[in-house]
Amino acid sequence: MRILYFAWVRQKVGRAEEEVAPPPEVVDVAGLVEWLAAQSPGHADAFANRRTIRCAVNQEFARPDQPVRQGDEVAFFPPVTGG
Amino acid sequence: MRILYFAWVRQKVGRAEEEVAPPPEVVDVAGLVEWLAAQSPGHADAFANRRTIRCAVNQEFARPDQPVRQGDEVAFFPPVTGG
Amino acid sequence: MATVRVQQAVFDLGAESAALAAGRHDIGGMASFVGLCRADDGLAAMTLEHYPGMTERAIEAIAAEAEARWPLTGCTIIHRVGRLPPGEQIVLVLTASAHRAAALESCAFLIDWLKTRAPFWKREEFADGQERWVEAKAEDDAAAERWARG
Amino acid sequence: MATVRVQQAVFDLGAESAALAAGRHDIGGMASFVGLCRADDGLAAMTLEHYPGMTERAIEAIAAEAEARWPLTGCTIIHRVGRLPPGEQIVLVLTASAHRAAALESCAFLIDWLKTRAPFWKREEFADGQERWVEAKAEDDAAAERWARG
Repeated sequence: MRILYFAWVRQKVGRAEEEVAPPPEVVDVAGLVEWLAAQSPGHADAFANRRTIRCAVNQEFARPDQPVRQGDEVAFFPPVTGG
Repeated sequence: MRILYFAWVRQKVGRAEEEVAPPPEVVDVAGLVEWLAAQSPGHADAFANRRTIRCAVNQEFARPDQPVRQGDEVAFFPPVTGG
Repeated sequence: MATVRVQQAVFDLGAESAALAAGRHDIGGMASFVGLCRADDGLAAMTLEHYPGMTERAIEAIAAEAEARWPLTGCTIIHRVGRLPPGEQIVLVLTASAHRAAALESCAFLIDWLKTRAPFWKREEFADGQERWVEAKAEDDAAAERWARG
Repeated sequence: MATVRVQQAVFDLGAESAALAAGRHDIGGMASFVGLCRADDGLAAMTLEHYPGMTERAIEAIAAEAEARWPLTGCTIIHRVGRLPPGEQIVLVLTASAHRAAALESCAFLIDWLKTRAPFWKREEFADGQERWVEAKAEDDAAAERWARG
């Protein structure tokens, strides 16, 4: 599973992307966040306030209950501020 | 008093402008319209339907009860269609 | 203070926009509207007549109203007159503000008010030689009316 | 079908507008919005980060929604990325339609939705060396929300 980070989420995690292989019990975005947050202090910091993080699965905005599976591209980022 | 005509009002009257000297009892736009309508068949035709004519006195939109006096510039035209 | 021009010549949206923004760092958004001549029903050309003198005054009054309602950093209004074939530009409204809502709303306001308060008249010529004066539209009055206050 | 571009290079409002109108005689109005970088509070520059791939898809989806809601003859959306000093253009939204209301409303809709649905993030650099990520604004959510249906 390919994970992408943007803006301050990227800065806190300390990388722009990583390949991960979460255990089988990680089935949705919420579970993936729990698992990622335990990977390093940087990850923990990035995901400290879940409500300020947005997610996209395969380049579509996703909610916490969106399923994730092997091969997905999952991105985490702050609320968008373009325009 | 200088009278200007625009668009189909100009075409019906048959001229773009004229100098007129209405009698003293012409004191407002409504009175001026009555007096002008009697000046020629073209004037009568132009002013046949009073509701489709708009007026400006000294380059400001004016209602029928707006006073007019010697030296004024008074224009008659259809509802505007610019933009 | 708005820039107002009534002219036969074509205008250049890019140049007018650049002029309004030149040297400024306080503009967050610029909105524009360009009205064009459509080739509906075999239209061959449109001729725009206006009331020289009053036209400029009326447009300046409309622009002053927009500047009173929204915090604009600039405003340009150009209206063409004369004979215009289909595809030609007719009118430009350009507004700039620190905030996008002010730029967008004032631009919509200006074109709605221009349509009902500036002394221009359009005559249409058709391919078959017919001519007719465009009649004012109730929908334009309604569009202008929605900006009424109180 | 909308034209969507995400690029570092500056864009040319006049050229984009001319391209959208070229050879057409069915456009009655074109509306544009250009967002610019303001020099508020000692801002030295803004850097725009985005999500390549998703950005284009998201903007195309937003443009498709506008084309479903309004009868547009054309639509161009260009969003810049990278480092932009004050005064620089950030985003262009350009819409064309037979009727002015469709052009104006869809233009406002597109910029409101872009602000809340396209994956861009702004980082601000200040003259004193401080940096900060711009926070999403509740007023932008409210502006986008007013276009919700039903």
